[in-house]
Amino acid sequence: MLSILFLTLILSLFWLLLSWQFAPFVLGCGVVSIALTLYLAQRMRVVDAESLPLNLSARIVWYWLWLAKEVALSNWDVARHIWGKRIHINPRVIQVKTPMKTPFGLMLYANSITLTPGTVCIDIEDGQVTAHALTDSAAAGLESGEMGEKIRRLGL
Amino acid sequence: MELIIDITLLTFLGLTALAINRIDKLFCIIMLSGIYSLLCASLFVSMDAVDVAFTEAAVGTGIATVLLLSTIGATDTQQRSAPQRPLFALLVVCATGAILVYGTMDMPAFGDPDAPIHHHVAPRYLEMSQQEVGSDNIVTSILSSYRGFDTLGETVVIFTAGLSVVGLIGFRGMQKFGDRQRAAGITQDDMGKHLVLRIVIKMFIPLILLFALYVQFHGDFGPGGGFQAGVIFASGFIFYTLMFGLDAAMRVVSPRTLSYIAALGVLTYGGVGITTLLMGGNFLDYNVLRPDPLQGQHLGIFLIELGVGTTVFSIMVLIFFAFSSRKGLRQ
Amino acid sequence: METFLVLASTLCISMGVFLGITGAIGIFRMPNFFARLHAASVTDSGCAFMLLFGLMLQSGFTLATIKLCFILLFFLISSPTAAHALAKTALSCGAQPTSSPREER
Amino acid sequence: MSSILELMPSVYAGASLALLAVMGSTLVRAILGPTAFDRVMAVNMFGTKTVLLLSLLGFLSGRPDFLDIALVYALVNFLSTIAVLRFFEGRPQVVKQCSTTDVDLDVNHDADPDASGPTTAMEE
Repeated sequence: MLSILFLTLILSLFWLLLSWQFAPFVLGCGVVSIALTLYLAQRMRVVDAESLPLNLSARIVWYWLWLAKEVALSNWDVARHIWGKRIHINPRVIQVKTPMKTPFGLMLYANSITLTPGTVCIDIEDGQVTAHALTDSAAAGLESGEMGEKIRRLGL
Repeated sequence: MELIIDITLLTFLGLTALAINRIDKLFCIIMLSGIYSLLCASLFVSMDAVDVAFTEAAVGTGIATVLLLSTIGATDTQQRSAPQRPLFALLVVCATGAILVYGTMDMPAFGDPDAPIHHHVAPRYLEMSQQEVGSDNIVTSILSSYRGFDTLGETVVIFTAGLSVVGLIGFRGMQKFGDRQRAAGITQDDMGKHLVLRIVIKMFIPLILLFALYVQFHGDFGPGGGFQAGVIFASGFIFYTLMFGLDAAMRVVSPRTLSYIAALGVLTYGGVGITTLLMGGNFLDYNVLRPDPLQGQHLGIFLIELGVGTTVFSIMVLIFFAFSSRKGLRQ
Repeated sequence: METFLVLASTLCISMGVFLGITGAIGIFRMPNFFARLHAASVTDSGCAFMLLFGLMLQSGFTLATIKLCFILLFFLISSPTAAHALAKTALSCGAQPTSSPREER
Repeated sequence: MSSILELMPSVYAGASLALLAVMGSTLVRAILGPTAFDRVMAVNMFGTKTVLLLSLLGFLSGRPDFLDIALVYALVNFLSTIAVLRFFEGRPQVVKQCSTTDVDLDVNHDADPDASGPTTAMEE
């Protein structure tokens, strides 16, 4: 039930920001559209806690900022390797333990890993993430487990 | 500046077409045709045909690739080599091409203000559509009001195409549950396997559906309308089918319901025309729908766009269902 | 203020373009599919972010900025998902993740 | 004051040209392959670059309503990627058929009994 309310809020926001028309007719269309979307989403059973994390706190903003810094650093790292005279890479597959339990947390972790150049998440299961690392430093950064720890502290 | 961009895009387009011609791996050709569509959309945008670009974007980005993939899934991934050197065909193509190029020499230059096309009905559309139809987007007012009859024809064409595909391919061989699962390439433990994909698609589906409806209802104000909305809405369903399987998708909306919706769309369009006839106007003359002609136009366009959107959506999903159920037949 | 905005967005856009070109070179210099995936990831994350951010600075508080925000948001979710799915399928279909630079090409 | 703002269109134009160059190299990668996955990656990257190019073109011509098109791509672009992956899933044989080289593919011929799939069923 809470998930549906949350989704309704998100959809209303999405509609208003996209359309930015406040004529009653257009708003009416919006209400009908949101109702139809909710009905179909409900029928498809895509509204649940794993895709709509209700316990998401505002602290995720800090995580995003930290992630942006990480992404920038690793972008620089990979760019240096690409522009370098000879390519010194050491590609390999590594496995790291994942501290978080919720599916959304796992998704966030996997996508954060992939978003950071130099590491690509290949598989993620309950306790273990398999990732492909391009360089030694990227692998070391992932193996330190800092990212996973940060997500776990968000309560995900 | 824009000229350089256009020329570059056109060069890429030519390169892609050449590569598609030379390669006999069908999969590779599908990938390249995806790129071809992306290039077309960019080219349309850069030449200011935003509504066309929108359609190309909606169709080319997902549905075309998915349908082509289903096709090679049901047939073969390798092109059979031609039995003989088709010299005659080459000759015909070259001759036709030469004639076409010769024909374009007589055509006015791109954007020439003296071109015949700018002196026939275009000035009236440009100058009067605001007062006669009242829509901000002239393309919408041309498509659905001035040329409402043509658009009705196009909608019927799509409807017929859907009927033909279902008639030819149909949903045969789909009796057993397991068959259907395999048909979509889905096995039982799939749901647990793709955690990231599953969650992201679950997040995206409502947004895609709502975005499609936004496009549907904002054709008056910007690029968009029934065609684009229908295709994007169908993309949402295709996402769902790819993730959760054909069977689950058919449980959400069955092929039978879809065919009713498709017919309903065409009937809505035609019905508006009949209503205007009965109310004393011409066929699809929306002015008579309401006392105020502008409001009548608005209502008429709204209704027929709705008809187009529902038809396009349901036919797209029907065709996709038919194609992906076909996959299982060969096993 | 305007000067600052123009300079900042120019800087962001050129940064993004630089990263885009880096990725484009990367997908040629990298030895195998998985390594190329990292190069593509540079363009997906860095290039898209910087470019769209530069455009946002230019458009200010308008609807365009909101739409750019949406584009960026969907990007940051969908492109790693696609890359992840690609890597997963490639590995399960037998692509070699560790071949050394000299083995091919 | 107006002079520095007039700089922006040339920045957009320059960025568009650079993006076109990137798109060109991606196109070459898509044509060359060598593996099917390289092609999928190239198409995905091409889509990303198209979104960026469309946004830039919208600003270049001063009509940000182009952004709706970019938004469609941002939402739906990875549909084709996922369709391809669904197509390949559990069928290494098909991947091999779809690649122009098997240098970095190590397909085990009898690893997967289901690998024959619909494609080989056609071979009579």
